[in-house]
Formats: sequence, structure tokens, C-alpha cells
Amino acid sequence: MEGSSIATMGRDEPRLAPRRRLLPAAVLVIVLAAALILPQLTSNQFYIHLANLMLLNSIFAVSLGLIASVGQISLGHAAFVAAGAYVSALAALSFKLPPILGIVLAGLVTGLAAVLLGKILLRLRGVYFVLVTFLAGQVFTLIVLNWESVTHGANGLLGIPAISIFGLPLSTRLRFYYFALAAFIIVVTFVWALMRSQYGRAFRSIAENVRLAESSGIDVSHYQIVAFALGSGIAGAAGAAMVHYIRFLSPDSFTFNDSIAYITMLVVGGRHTMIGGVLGALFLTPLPELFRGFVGAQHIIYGVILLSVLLFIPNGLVSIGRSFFSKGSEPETPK
Amino acid sequence: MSKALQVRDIHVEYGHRVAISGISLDVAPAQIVSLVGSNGAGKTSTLRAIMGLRSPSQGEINFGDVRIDRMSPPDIVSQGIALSPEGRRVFPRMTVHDNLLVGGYLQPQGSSLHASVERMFGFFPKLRQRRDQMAGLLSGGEQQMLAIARALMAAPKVLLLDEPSLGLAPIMVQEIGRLIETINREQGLSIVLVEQNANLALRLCHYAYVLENGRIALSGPGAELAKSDYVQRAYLGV
Amino acid sequence: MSAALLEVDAISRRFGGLNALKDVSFSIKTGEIVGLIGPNGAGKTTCFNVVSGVMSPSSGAIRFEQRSIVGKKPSAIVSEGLVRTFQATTIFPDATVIENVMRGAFATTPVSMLGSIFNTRAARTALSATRSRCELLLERLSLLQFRQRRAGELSYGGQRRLGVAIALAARPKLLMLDEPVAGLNPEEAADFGRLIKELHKTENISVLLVEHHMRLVMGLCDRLVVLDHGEKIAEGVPAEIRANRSVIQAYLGAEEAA
Amino acid sequence: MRGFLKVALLSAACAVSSYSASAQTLKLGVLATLSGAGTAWGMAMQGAAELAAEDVNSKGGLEVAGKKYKVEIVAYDDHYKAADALTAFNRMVYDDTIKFVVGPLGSAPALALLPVSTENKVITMTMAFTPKALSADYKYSFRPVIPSDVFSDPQIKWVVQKLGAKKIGGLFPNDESGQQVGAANEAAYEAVGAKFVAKEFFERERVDFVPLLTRVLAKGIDAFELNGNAPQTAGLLVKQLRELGFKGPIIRTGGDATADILKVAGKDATENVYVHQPINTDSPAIQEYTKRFETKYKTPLNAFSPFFYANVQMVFAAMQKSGTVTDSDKVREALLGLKDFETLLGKVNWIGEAQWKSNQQLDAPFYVAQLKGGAAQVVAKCTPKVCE
Amino acid sequence: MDYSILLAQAVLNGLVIGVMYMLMAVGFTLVFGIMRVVNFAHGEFYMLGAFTGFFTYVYWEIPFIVCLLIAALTIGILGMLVERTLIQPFRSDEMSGMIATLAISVIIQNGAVLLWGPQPRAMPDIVTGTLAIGPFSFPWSRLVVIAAAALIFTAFWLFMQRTRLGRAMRAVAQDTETALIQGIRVNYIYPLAFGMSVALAALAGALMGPVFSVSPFVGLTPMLKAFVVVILGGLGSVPGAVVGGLLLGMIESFTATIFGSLMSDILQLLLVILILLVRPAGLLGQREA
Repeated sequence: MEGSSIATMGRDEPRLAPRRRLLPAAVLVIVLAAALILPQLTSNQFYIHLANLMLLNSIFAVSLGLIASVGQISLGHAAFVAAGAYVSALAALSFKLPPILGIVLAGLVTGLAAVLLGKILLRLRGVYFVLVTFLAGQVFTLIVLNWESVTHGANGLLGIPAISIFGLPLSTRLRFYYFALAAFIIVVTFVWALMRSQYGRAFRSIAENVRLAESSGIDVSHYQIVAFALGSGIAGAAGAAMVHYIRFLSPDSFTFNDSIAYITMLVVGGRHTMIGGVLGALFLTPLPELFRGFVGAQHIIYGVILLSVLLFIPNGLVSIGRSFFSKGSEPETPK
Repeated sequence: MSKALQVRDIHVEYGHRVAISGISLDVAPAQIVSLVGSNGAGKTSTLRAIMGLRSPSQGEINFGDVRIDRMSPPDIVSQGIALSPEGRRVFPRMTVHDNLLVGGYLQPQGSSLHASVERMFGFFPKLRQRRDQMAGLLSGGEQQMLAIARALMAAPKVLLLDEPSLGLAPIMVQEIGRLIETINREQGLSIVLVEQNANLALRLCHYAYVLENGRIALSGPGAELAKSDYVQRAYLGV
Repeated sequence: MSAALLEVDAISRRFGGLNALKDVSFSIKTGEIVGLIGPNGAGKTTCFNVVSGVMSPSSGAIRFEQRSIVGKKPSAIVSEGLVRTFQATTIFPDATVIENVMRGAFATTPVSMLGSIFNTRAARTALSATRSRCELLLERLSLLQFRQRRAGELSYGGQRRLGVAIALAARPKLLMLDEPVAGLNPEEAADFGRLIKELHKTENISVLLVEHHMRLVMGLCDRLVVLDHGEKIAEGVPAEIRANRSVIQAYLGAEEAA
Repeated sequence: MRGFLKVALLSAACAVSSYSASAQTLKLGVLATLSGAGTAWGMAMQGAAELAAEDVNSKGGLEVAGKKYKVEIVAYDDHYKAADALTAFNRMVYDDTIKFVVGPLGSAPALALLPVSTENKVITMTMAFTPKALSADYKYSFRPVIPSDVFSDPQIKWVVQKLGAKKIGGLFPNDESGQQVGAANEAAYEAVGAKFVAKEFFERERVDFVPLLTRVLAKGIDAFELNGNAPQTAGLLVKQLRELGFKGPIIRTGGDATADILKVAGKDATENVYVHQPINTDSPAIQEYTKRFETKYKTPLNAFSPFFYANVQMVFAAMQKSGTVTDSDKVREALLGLKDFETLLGKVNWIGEAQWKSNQQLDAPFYVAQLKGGAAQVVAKCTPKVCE
Repeated sequence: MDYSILLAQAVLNGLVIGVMYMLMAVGFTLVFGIMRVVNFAHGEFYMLGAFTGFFTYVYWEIPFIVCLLIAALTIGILGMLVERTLIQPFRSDEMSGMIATLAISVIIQNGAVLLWGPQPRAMPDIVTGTLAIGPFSFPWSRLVVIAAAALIFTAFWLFMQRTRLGRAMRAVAQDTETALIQGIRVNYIYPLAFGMSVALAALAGALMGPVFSVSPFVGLTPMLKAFVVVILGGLGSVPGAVVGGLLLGMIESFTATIFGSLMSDILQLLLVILILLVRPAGLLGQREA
């Protein structure tokens, strides 16, 4: 996963020399091993909680990146996360549906909703799509807030059960961590495989030149909807997973600010790459904790760091990693 | 009114793409100079370099005794060079009148500016009729006139015209041609004319350069070039 | 040989109150090279857009291999074998040259989408076959040496050729070229003409060509269709067109008059 | 996976700091809204904790079982959001190993972290008005402030009888507390023979209420109820009601907003306004606290602050009584055992057995005041049963 | 209450919030039109304007109109500095620029909390009393807002239409490069336009201060509404912002009076989405090439 990216994958990179291929593979193995072992070494539940949020946020950012890979930025992504969360939470509370199935259901429902919405909204491109998704997200929040008979309105949903796998409830942070890690690996692998496939080729074609993509026989509306539905479906499923971890859900849980947060992760990490979204989430999620003690100034420091990253690492955190791996052999091509 | 424009061996690149590799031109006062060549030959890039929109990586551009190739476009405008860009590029949601006023942005404001506007209306009576219309609603030919008039509002000593005939009906092309001659004659302005319509360009000019692949392939007085075998074959479709 | 490959039957297209195309009809037989000429604003590009499905005609019928293609998406029309290029250079500037052509071959790569996700043996085989085909195309267009370069870095002429390579990768039966040599120098233009002729011969591709370069058009085309103000004013072999009075008035004469 | 490096570094840094500080220190958490629109309430809670800590620290620390503990306040922001509150609370519980927390603020954060506080036996002093915040199942959750569903009934009865109001109107924010209060209020008014003829909800961000008030006034109301609205909103409502020409009584039967109503609406608009007053502003102890708070924080006192101050004092007393600062079970027992505890609020007790099967709700006297000439004058003293 | 009174009340109220939305949206759309920046910090400048108006009026006790001028000037200059230092680096990158303005918004808002505390402050009325016309009564405080906003907007409009700088700004908005070759120094136009834009927001804030109240958080609502207005009227279109602002104000006022607040909010958003789908560029917007 490391080193390859949405932007460069499928670009038919020059075959790497065996040693150059080995380095990323070795890094991958080490990182994976660390991810498996590290949580065992700490007894501090807080870090594990933080790690869980980092994994979930990574999935949100990657799923948004999938939508962005057809050149469309959604400002309503949190609405899909919330929709998934509500589907699974309500299914668990009202119909006693096991959360693990609820997560699947959430993914399907939000994906399907994205297909229907996409047919209408994806006619717009660029900044207009950004704006209409913003509005759609606002409408969703209002509906959830006011459809009290189903969503309990602002009161929120309490007592949402934890995920349970073969009778083992994932009620501790550590257990959920391994579940989230598995989900993260599945999602990242899936998106990586997708972007390497003909789908990825179609997505990138559309992002780069819609007209030419269409006249190359690529059905633009179809592939845009596929990307939107998959991205939204993954977000919905991850939202569901999150709600069975937090176990409380209200209309405030996922709002416009969260949509913005996901975009920020993508941009700070490096928006043209999948791994960028992951890096952004891993960097920004724990960032506020570093200065949580400075109440009041906390947000100011966060804002300053965000600005600094944008100013001094304009291509995102991923550009640091990439220059490390490529050792300057391949000149950076400006967008 | 007697400054000469000199371009000395300029090179321009866009990223890895070389647009111009060593072009030199001379534009004497009150002279019409045409640049002829196909798309991508470097004609527009040359005008953009003169105008300061893209600095050359090598070479020099001098206007009189002032070196201008490191100046910003506004500074170059204030030196007395104006460009009517390719595709006309009028400000579509501004009136004809406002377009002209913007053209005179660096000129002293007030009554002398309004006198200039009146002069333009004298030159282009059609524009007077459309004074308060949005420029985007004008026909192609009228937009072209507006673009030229707007450039003239800067009271330039050298006028750069990029493809003034592009996309115009033949009758309009002829009218624009006449206008160019008139401007040159009456105002004593130097004009650098970039044209795909080689016929028109060679007929109007005193001197012409044929550009190919970012270099000058041929140069000479317009009438002479028009007679050359090579030009006839390649550009006049004879 | 005599069956019409493309039949354009009385198509019209209006923008607001403006008639960009009015009752235009023509047809192209298999194996023909047909030129579409006319002054700027005559409706050539609109005609291209309507035939390739980018916009739908206000009225009229378009048949490709006897099947109506009106209302079909451009991508579906491409799959039928009708492929176009665009006036300006249209490539995917950020992708490599070979990836550009692979994208052009998207619809003609016999691979299941799922298969390509799981990278099955069948998918790998199909993709590598496509890749070989694309490399062949690049070779013919003298672009092979640049296969790993970013397409945006190619020269102007290189980008134009790449545009054609992308179109050819879709295995067209009818190739619609929109001003393919605009902006090329005379030598390049002549080379380009030879290339089209050769492709036409070896790949058995029919061609519809919009072009202002009269030498190329006259030398290349079997037949010409002339548009002016959205209407067809003449049709015939090059020699007839050259002698046609109304064509001279509307179009060719413009040069003389100037 | 660079994030893990970050966490590792973070954990190292925190381990060092918490080790060096743990020797004779008692850490008290404050988890409240310290940014955004709820900041005023959050600061009231933070200030209360800090002032109570100052009291004991100035005497060399809190003496428990012969040892002196310096009280240190650890304040985190919950952003008024459940997920953020949970993260901050996790850090408090697991990283800072805090057992006593002033907070959380707001119903969503409170509900979201009940399982964690129960599991880890962390005593919380909640400012959340949802009835679900207290329960025998969540036995470490205490509420030192007065929620309107418990206390508004006697006031409504008193006000309705005194003013003879028949038709009541009200606007409530469309959030958890707004929806609760709206329903409770309507029931309480109807119980004493008045009728709630106009009840409207609005989105929290709204600042212009004139269209809604126009709508409410069109129903011909005698009196207007302000309960459930944030202090600033209450002030705006009074101001805009008066601008629309409404001259009838305006009532607020729960939640302190007096200072803000006076500030926002101004002197003239606040005649004929009756407000719930959680504290007796005439009491010297309260006046002294107000002065202390306002000198230190340069911001007007929010009337909930003394409740948290009193509550922290009670926790300290319970620690001394039980002889431990770590065993929250023992401290909880001792806390519940405090009877008629003397505070700046007067004598206070724990109640709630009837509603929640557990005494986790603070009982303190409260007041009804009338606004006159830009100041509040207490006109009745109340208990949960009756106002006089 | 009589229906005609209800109606008059709704119209007046629609006008008040409409002009506020208009002032906010005009500045917002100006910056987008000229610089392609979606300025999420726009609301914070509204807030800063409200505070400036508050402090100058309450502590210096100078005429309110002078307070307005001071607010516009100081916040305008602050805006120019912010543009020069923090927004200019993102000129070619809309997405990073948008996130940069978010960061700026976070910094300004929390800085205001640190400086001035979270408490809302009530501003004394500038004028009191009501204007009674027959059965209708209109509070002067609101009428003053409408009049002032109309005046400010007229001044702005004249500046844009009749002055050299105003024309230059419009030219830059329509075609930056062509503006450059008319001799317009685009690098000075950007900070100037940004400064003017936030000065308009500051004026809106200072004007609304006495009507509502002043706190570090008052900027959020006008900012979100400006966002909606600009979508409705067309991104980058000043006339669109005017029409959109007044229209949204009226829609909000009438739907809230007739259907209540919740329906009003949903109806507004649905209407805007519908308009966007039918006319993607908004009511008066220009489709981008």
C-alpha cells in the first residue's frame, strides 16, 4: 500500500528494480507487525481509543478519496456516514439485527441511496457538485433532527449494542481495535485493487478529461455513480461500525464540520493518492491531543498547524513519504 | 513615437515543452510586421513573451533603450505596448463603454480618457451604437473591433494583434484588414500582426517572419515572401 | 462495399433561436474517406457533436450500420465503432503516453471489470494483449520511444498524434477526425495525410474528416460534403467541389477575395 | 501508520509528566464545553472547580487520612459533541487516571459517556437535563444542578396563580433539552389549568426570531415561556418580543439566564419578566462567591457555577470522611451519606429515589425573581413541592 | 392579529434579514468571483465587525456612524493583511485555499474567545421606539438597519460601476489575464477585493450588533446563509447575491411565519437544491467555460 497511490497506480510506472520494490514491501510488513503488536504493549486504553478513531477516520478519508478520484469532491460525506450509523443503530435497536449484519446493511443502504442521489447530483461537476452536496448534507441533518418518530430527533439513540463476532462482544477498546484494523486493511486493499483495475483507469480518465473519457467509450455517468456509491457505501458501513463502538448517536454526531474534517484529512495528507487520505487521518486525528491541556488555545494551535502544513507541504504529507521512497530519482510532476 | 521593438534570440518553455527556441524580431516605428505560421509554431508565445505574460528563459526584449523582458505586463503596458489577445477576450459582462475604460486603465482619468473613448467611437461607429450593451452579446466581428479599440485605449506605440481574423466571416476579415491599415497610417503606430490567414497577413505588412517549430524559418518584406515558392506551397494553399 | 456505414438523415440542431444545422443529410460507405468542409461557423463541429452523441439532434435520424444511434450515449456509440477526435489537443495530460492509449482502448479490452479487480489470469492476459496492441499503435505513430513520458510533455505534433492513437485504440470502424492537422507545419501535415491513408488501407477504417487544409482534403478524400450556415450546399468528388460556384463563393473564394 | 509513532511519543511524554506529578496530587477533571457557543456554561464549571481547589490548596492541600493532597485541575473541551466528549473522557480516565470529574455538559455528551464512567467507577458531576442522565444503573453519575422537569412545576403553579395567565406561548430550541423542556412545560401548565396555545421549535443557530414570534403572538397569548433556551437566546427573545409590542408577562421557569436576559434585552424590555433564580442573589455567601468569580475570570457569573462549587466541596468532604482519594466506591458512599450539608447555597441534600431509584440529584432551595429596573428581586422561595 | 399586520411584519422582517444576507453574500461572492476562494472565514469578519462596533460605541461613545466606518476600515485592512500573507499562497489551488480559510476561521474565533470571553454582550440600542403607520408598527431599530444596508450597498455598487478601481475589479473577476494586459496590477486587486469583501461583512456585523447581540460565535449563521445565498444567486455574481439575499430573507420570513421554523429551513434548502439542478449556475450566475 505504501508508496503506490491513486494518482500513480495504473500509470504503468517503470518497473522498479528488485531492491526498490523490496523497500516498500519491508516497510509494509514492519508497519503491519507494529499495528498488530503495539496495542498489546500499552495498558493505556486511551491510546487504543485514539488508534480506533484513527483507523475509522482513515476509512472515512479513503472513501472520500474514492469519490474524489473521479474528480468530484463531496461536502456532504458526513451525511452518508451518519446515514449508515442510523441504519445500523436503528436496525439493532428496533429489529435486534446483529450489528455485524447491520454494518453490511448500512453499507448497502447508503450505497443504494448514493446511486439514486448520484443520478441527480452527479450531473453537476466541479464547484457546483461541491455546493449541492453541501446542501444535501444540511437537508439530511434537518430530516434526522425532525423525524422524531424514527430517529428520536435530537434526543439521539442510546444503548446501541456493541458488535459481536461469534458470540464475542467487541465491547473493549482492544477488541474493537483489531476489528477496526481488519476493516481498515480490507477497505484499503479493496480500494487499492479497485484503483489498479479497469475501474481505476476509468475513474482517472474521467477526473482528467471528461470529454475524452466519454469518447474513449468510458460511460462517464456510470463510473461516476460507481465511485460515488462505493465511496458512500464504505463511509456508511464505517459509520455503522463507529456507532457500535461509540454506542450513542445523535444528529450532532456527524455534521458539516465532519465533512470538512474528512476533506481536510484528504488535502493535508495528499489528495491525489489513497495513502494521502490515510496519512491525513493518522496525522490529524491525534493532533489535538498533543495540546489538549491548553484549553482555549487548543484550537488556535490546531489552526496554525493546519495552515503551516498547507503552506509548507502543499502536496500533502504523502509527498514527504514519496520523496523518501523515490529518493529523488523521479522528478515531482506538478499537478 | 519613434521607439523600436527588438526581440533578441528568446527562448520560451512551458514545463518540458519548448514553445520558442531562439526567435529574433525587429519592429521599426510605424511599421506593420506579420508573424505567419501554423498553430504551435510559436507566434502567440512570441506575443505573450513581449507582453510579459511569459518570461523568456533566454534572450532579451528591448523597447527603445528599455529592457522589458523581466517586466510585469502592467509595466510593459505603461511603456507603450498593448495586446489584443487571441480569441478577443473582451470582458463579456461589462458594457462596451466599460471595456474601453478598462483599456485606458493606466491613462490619466477624467476628460482626456473620455476624449479617447469618443475617438474610438469615431473609429468604430458600430461600437458607439452598442455603447451600453454587454460585450458578451456582441457579434464576433464587433467583439474583435472592441478588443482592438480596447488595446488602442492604452495609447500604445506598439500594438500587438493576435489572430484578429480568427472565426470571422470573410467580409468581416476584409474590414478588419482595412482597419489595421488605417490605424497604422493615421496613428503612426507599429503593429505586430499574428495571423493564420497568411494571405491577409502578407498583404498588409511591411515585413514578415515565417515561424515554424519555435524558430524563424523565413523572413522578408511581405510582398516578397508572398511570391516565394515555399510560402505559396505551405501557407497560401496554392 | 456499397452498404452505407453511416447515414445522416435530415438532421437539424437548434440552439435557442439559432439554426446551427438545418436538414443536413449525407452518408459514408464502408471504406470511404469523406471530407466535411465549410467556413467557420458553418456547423461542422456541431455536426460532429450530434453524430458522436455529445448532443442530440433536434430532429432527424442517424444510422450506423443500419441501426439508429440517436439518443445513445457517446460511450455507447464508441462501442459501436464510431470514434472521434477533438479539435484542440485532447489527451490525458497527467498520465503517461501508454496509459493514454490504454484508456482509449478501454471499451475494446475484453476484460471483466470484476476480473480486473481481482487481477485474474484472464484479466492479466487480456490487459497485456491490449498493451501490446497499444504499443504497436504507438510505434506506428512514432510515439513508442515516449511511452513512459507524461503526455503533457509531448510536443504539439506529438500530442496530436497521441490523440489519434487514443481514438484508434478504440478500434473504430469509422474514424471522425476534427481538424487533425490544424497547427501542424506543412511537413507534419503531409506526414499526417500519409498516415491516415495508410491506416485507412491497412485497418480498413472509414474516415470522416473536418479540415481547412485544402491540399490535404483534396488529396485524401474520396468525396466532400460542404456546409455553410448549417446547410449542405454541395456534395461530390474533390474535382467537382473545386469547380462548384456556390462553394467558391461561400468558402474557397474567401481566400481569393482576401 | 505514522500515527502510531505519534501515539507512542505522546504516551512517553504523558507517562513522564503524570509520574512526576502523581506523588501528592489529587487530580480533578473538568470536562465541559470550552469552545463554541456553550463556552459560558463550561467556564462556569471550570471556574467552580478551580475556586474550590484554590480553597484547599491555599491551606496546604486537602487533608485526607493524614496526608495532604494538592488539588490539580485538568480541564478538557468536549466541543458539546458526544464523540469528542468521549475521546476527552477516555483520556481523562485512562491517561490521566482521574476518578472525579466536573462534567460533562449537555445531554449528548453525558449520555455518550455513561457506560465508560460506570465501567471505570468515575464520579461525574453532570450538567445535563435529560432524565436519562441519572439512573440506578449509572450509580456514579451525580447532578448538582436543578433541571426544569423536577423544579419547574411549583414555579409554574405559583406564576399561573399569581398572574392569572391562561394562554401561554413558547419557543424552544430543536435539540435534546429543548424537546424535553417543551413537553414537560406544556404538561405542567395544563396541570394547573393554563393552556399552551403556541409551541414552536427552531434550529439552534437561529438568531432572528421575529417571524416565529409573530406566529406565536398571532395566537393571542397572555404570557410567554422562555424555559429551555440558552441564556443569550432568552435575552434575544425578550428583546424581540417587546419590539413586536408584546407587553404581557414573560416567564422563565428553569435555567439561569437572568444576567444575559438583562444584558441582551436591556432595562426597559425586562419589566414584567419573571425568572427562575437557582441561587439567592441576596445571600452574602453567594455575593462573595460572585465577586470572587468575576474578579478572577472577568466575566459575569453564571448562576450554575455555585452548584458545582458546592458539589466539589461535598466531594472533598466525602473524601475526608471515607479516608481515600482513589477509591471512588467509598467516596460515593460517603457522598451519599452527607445530610443537610452546609454550603453557600444553604443546606443541601441528595434526592431522586422516587424517580431514579437512587439519590443522585442535588436538592437545594431555589427562587423566583421579578426583574425590575434592570435587576432581579426575589419574590418567592421554592422547594420541589411548593413556592412561597 | 390581523393578517395584513402579519404580512407587513413578515415583509419587514424578510427585508431585515435579507439585507444582512445580502451584505454578507455580496462580499462572499466578490471574493469567489475574483479570487476563486470560498472564504469560510467570512463569518468571523462579521463577528470582528460586530465587536469593533460594540467596543467603539460603548467605550468611546462616538456616533454610531463613525463606529461603522471604523469597523469597515480596521477589518478591511486586517482582511488585506490576511489575504497578502495567508491566502495568496493558495492562489492556484482552490481546495487548499478553502481549507486555509477554515483554519483562519478557527484561529480568529478562538482568539476572540481568549480576548473577549465567550459571553454574549448586549449592545445598547442606537435608536428606540417604533414607527406607527396606521395599524402597523415597525421598530426603528430595524428600519435603520434596512436604510443603512441600502446605503452601504449603493455606495458599493457605485464604486464597482463608476470608479476606475471598481471596473478593474470586475475586469479581474471576468478574465484575470486580460485584465493584466490592460495594465491592471492584479496582485494589488486581490488584497483590495478581499479587504472590501470582509469590510462589507464587518459592516453587516456592526449593523446587526444592536439588533441581535455580540459574541465570538455570531458569525456562523450569517456565514452559512451567505453560502446558501451565493449558491442561489450564482457564484461570483454580485447581482445574484443581492437578489438571492433578499429572496432568501423573504422566503425565510414568510415560510417561518406561515409554517414554522423547521419547515422553513427544509423548504429553503430544498428550493435551493432544486434551483441548482435546473440552473446549475444559480439564478443569475454565469456557467463556467
